[in-house]
Amino acid sequence: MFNKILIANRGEIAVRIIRACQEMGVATVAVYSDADECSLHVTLADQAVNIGPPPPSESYLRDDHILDAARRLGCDAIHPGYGFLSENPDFVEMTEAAGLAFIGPPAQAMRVMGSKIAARAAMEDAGVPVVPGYQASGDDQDLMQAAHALGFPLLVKATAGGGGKGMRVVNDPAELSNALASARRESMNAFGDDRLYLETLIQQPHHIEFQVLADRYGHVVHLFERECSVQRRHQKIIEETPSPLMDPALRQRMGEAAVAAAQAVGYVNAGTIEFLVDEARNFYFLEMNTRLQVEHPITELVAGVDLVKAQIRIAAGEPLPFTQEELSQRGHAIECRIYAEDPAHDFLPAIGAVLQSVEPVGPGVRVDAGVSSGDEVTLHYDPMIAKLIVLGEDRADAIRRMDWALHHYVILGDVITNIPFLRDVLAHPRFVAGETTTDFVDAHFGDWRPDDSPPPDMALIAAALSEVMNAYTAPAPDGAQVDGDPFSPWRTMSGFRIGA
Amino acid sequence: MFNKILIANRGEIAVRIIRACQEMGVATVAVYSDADECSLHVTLADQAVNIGPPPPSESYLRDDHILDAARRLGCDAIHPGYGFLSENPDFVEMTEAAGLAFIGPPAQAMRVMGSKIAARAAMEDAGVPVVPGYQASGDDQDLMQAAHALGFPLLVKATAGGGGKGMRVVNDPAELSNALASARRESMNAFGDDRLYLETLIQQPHHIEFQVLADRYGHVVHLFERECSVQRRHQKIIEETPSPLMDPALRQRMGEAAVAAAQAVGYVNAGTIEFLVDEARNFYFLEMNTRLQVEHPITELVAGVDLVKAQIRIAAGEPLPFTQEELSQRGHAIECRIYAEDPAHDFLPAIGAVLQSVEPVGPGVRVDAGVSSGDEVTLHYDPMIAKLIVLGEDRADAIRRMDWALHHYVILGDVITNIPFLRDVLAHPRFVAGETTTDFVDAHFGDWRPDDSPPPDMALIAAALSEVMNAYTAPAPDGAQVDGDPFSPWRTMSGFRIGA
Amino acid sequence: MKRELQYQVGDRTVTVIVERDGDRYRVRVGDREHLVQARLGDRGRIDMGVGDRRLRAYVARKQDRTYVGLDGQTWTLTKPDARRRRSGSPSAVAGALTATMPGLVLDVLVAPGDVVIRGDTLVLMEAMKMELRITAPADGVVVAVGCEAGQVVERGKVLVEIGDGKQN
Amino acid sequence: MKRELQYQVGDRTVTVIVERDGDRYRVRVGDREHLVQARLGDRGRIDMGVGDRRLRAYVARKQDRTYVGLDGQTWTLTKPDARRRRSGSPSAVAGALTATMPGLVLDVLVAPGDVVIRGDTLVLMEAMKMELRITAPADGVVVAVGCEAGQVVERGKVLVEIGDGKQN
Repeated sequence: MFNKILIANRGEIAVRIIRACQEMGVATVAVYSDADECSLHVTLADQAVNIGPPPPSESYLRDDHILDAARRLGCDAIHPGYGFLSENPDFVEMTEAAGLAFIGPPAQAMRVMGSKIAARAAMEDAGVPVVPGYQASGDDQDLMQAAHALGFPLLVKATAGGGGKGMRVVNDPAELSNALASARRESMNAFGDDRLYLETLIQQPHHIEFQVLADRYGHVVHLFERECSVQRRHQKIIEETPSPLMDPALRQRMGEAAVAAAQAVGYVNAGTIEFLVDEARNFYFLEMNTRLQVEHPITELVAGVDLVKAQIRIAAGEPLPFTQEELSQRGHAIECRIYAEDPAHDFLPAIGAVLQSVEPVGPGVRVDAGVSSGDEVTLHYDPMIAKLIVLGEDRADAIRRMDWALHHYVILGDVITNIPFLRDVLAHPRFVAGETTTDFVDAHFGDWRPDDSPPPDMALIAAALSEVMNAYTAPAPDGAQVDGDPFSPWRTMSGFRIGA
Repeated sequence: MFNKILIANRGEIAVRIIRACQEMGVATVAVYSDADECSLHVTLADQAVNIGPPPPSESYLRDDHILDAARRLGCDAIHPGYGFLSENPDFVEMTEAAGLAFIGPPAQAMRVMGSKIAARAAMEDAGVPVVPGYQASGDDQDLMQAAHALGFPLLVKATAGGGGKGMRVVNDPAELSNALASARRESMNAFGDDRLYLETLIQQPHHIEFQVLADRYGHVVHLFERECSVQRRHQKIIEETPSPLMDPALRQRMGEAAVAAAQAVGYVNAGTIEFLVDEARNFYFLEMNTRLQVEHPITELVAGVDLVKAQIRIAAGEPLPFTQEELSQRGHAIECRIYAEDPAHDFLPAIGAVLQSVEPVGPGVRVDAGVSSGDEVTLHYDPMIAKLIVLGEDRADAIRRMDWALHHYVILGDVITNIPFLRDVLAHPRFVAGETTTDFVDAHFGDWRPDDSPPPDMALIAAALSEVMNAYTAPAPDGAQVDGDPFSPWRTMSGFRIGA
Repeated sequence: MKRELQYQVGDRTVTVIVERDGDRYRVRVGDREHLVQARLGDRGRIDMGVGDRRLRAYVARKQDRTYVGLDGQTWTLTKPDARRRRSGSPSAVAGALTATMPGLVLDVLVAPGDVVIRGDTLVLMEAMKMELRITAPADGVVVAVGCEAGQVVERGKVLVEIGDGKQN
Repeated sequence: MKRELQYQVGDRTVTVIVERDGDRYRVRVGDREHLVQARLGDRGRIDMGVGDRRLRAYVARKQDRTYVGLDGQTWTLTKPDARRRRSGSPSAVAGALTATMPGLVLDVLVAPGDVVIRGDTLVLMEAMKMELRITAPADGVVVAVGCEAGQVVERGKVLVEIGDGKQN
């Protein structure tokens, strides 16, 4: 086992990884930008190193600063978390060249899966179904011929693309020529590369992914699926497992495909195979995320496996402690991502200070938070405040528990949160029925507006009494006590008496 | 399902029950004594009724006040929690006579199990092993004859007894006569009843209990065992499941005995059969707790069943939703009871104000707390501050996770807590080996003393900086702002800068 | 003791009058009166009792804004009197909005002289692969605009200046 | 700015000297000096940085006692100066310890004139099926004892009175 691990990340995922290390008796080094000097992950770690100014390009993406820190403080491994350097094969090679272990897959597996074209080819070779498409040539004439063979609607995609850039939906042959031209322009502008390919458009798909774990000795297992169809701006906001769409036969076929996908690229460590599933329950490989996934906690709760500890043990050379047959799903888990964003205005980030954050606590509720009271949600990083995760006995129980938890999550300050929006999504008949496809939010919540009814009297009374009672008991500036103890967390003006 | 449930309890268990009701969409009524006016359970409930002064005999034991409140506010059921009225069969009958459902067993089953003698007889009839003993006659002469037949060491017990009163260990025949006389005196003083009986003394037993659930239709299942051998003053402080002693064969035999015990008395709802297990792995019925158990959460985590929701559903007439075969154990759960008590002084309550309570949060950690910042632990009630519960992948993982959680549980104030003691128990080789018997704490921690090494410089620095920085930023009494915003949770004097 | 407080809720001003009455507070909200028991806790918590009902609210304040969380909802209340006070003091105007990180200006939605309400979007930016709205932190009038669509701005660049609408 | 603070730790008095040094604090504890960055948070939290190390402590204060939680341990520090100040004021002595609930006195361990240290057990009681220790809330001298072993006492009964040892 490792002696000391550097966590090359920030926020909730850095906290999550530090915790796992502490429970395993492994020392930790945090890195932080100027913006994160007082963050939870920095104070929880045994040591912490400043690696630069707030912009990621000057700190969390500075592989040189991070490797320097790891060497200087005697680390023997680096955990990249998700985002930042986690899917950068060059960083994997730099880490290994420096004599440190990278807690993630080999650079080569990462490279193959990082290329849309190479990944498609590897999957086809391994017998994993991919979305029907055409990529043999980038020539417009060839593409137009292939398009007619594929049929419409279809997708034009940039070979170098990502984040929806250089992507066009083509519903009708007449639109094709323009779509190719504008996709090429956009891709050239964005990536300096105007190569394109075609894919059949899977309409109203479910986005379902499978978690895999692979050790160094060729053992690969899957830890079942996650249903991630509730998305906005192509980003997941609610994930759950098991998927309401799944049946045992489909689960077995998709699980086997996921394992085959990982084996095809010599994968080691934790990874996620994303699939699209169409109305006829055909599934297609979409991509592989070669790292820990944001939504990994729901799998942990339903499969009873700690994925971060598993990652660390695998990287330290331990074999998988279970076989596929020993794994099982129990209960139903849901994750809601709590964002500082405005669902009524296209989910744009709505950043600012979080004056007070009171997280729900209780049986079956887990909060992986990156922001706490007094913190600022800034433009520098992802505006996710926390992941709220519940485990219930079944899906209906988990939905009610999540609603309870959202109801009791108090976030006060300049930020706008998506909590009211999430509650409305959970209550939607299609969500309750488990019939969510990736267009669900756009189709049903495009014109969502928050309840703007005026505050009830008790809210105004709370504001007024809080002001009156606080003013009455505030300490004098020289520290003398006006009323009781200014350092007491409690200042009482009016005790309760028998109310009957 | 019920419309509105009155919770006839306080503290963490009242909060736990209210939560379950909220998730099930059932309205709740809390009751409270003058001492609990601002407690969490009171503000969480939809309605709350004051039922009297702090002493339980004047409030939480006032069945008349409680039933009045239930009727007045239109409740259709009462959940008694544990302690207080939960094992009082007269209260069950009063509740049912008032037309309300009692969320617990029938009065008759409670009565049988509430009598040591009747319970022993019922268990013998049902073929459930009981501790060998003699109760046929209370006559000294008969008892002495029976004692010689049973052999030594043995236990003299008061028929009316409880809490160790009227109980004597007799190691040698020569001690017997004196033991009988003094036990009679003590029992007469304590209970107004001097009847005695004899039991073989099971030496160094494991205390292992089985959780059962029974519906109204004769279905009874067990939800496996809890190992509760770590006790002080005859009270459990650490519980875990699975028991390190258990093997599948013993588990099956004890589970069947537990189900038989419940069936023998026509039991309905959740209950716990307590057994002693001797060195030779023989097990003996000790007693049945006819209510929810303090340590029920560890079973919930390992069996994946919400016991409070199950209780409510059973009381509402629903059948059990699972069979014995569908239940399974996964992972390992441990509960530590956090008490305001002094382990260095015979675990006597060490009550007072809790100025600040910062509970550990993270994956696999559950805190069922009855006391929070600003609360007072008083003499009126049990000095338990919280139940700290963890779920790990296996026993070693759960122990490390519990140590992490205890390490990160900050309780500041006049109370003395048993947290340092609990950490030392978890680290003891016999605990680590799973070899705890009921004499474990007495035998190995009788002379336990807390670490009294002086505080490290950083603790003194924290105290000093906190004082200096708070004084500098305190608001003026008229509400004018001296430095920044007095209502901000953050007052900064010295920002961090790049520390490298 | 009797205190009168005013809160701006949308375009409505609500007056709340608080008076001690033994161990309770008599609180008038508009023409409704409530007899309330109350206790402050940590983290901005306030526990209240009105007859049988018990409520737990959370309150935070920052400058002239009060944030209330109650029963699963949150509200932002502003103080009309604070705004009046502030209008006499030019130093207290909302001031300049600067780019907190480098980025691309996608659109500028206001021009000098525009009256803006707190929360209005002034500028759309793209930075860190996200689209960002720069919104008015308070009601006021746009005094100057320091950027234009398509421009790449450095950190610290003044995007929009807002004044309180008074001629100083 | 330079502040000197004293804490009583057991029978030892420790002097802590705090001085601003740019954006840090220079803190001397006895003859050791530390350069510390610090920030206060909510719930009594203080985040500190010393070189590579980062620490999160919690501090609460009540009267002359300071409670510190750090790295899984807690300490209670008292202020020697606060005690000195208080000794001039007879109203500030520890005063009377009363029974907070009815119970049976099992044993009385002190007599008038006894010098007691904070935490010393004065009376053992049984109430609510539990044995309870009544302990000295501060250092002082027993002025009077109001109960005896075997006695059943009512709520509010004065069990022991403690003075500060000065003749007033």
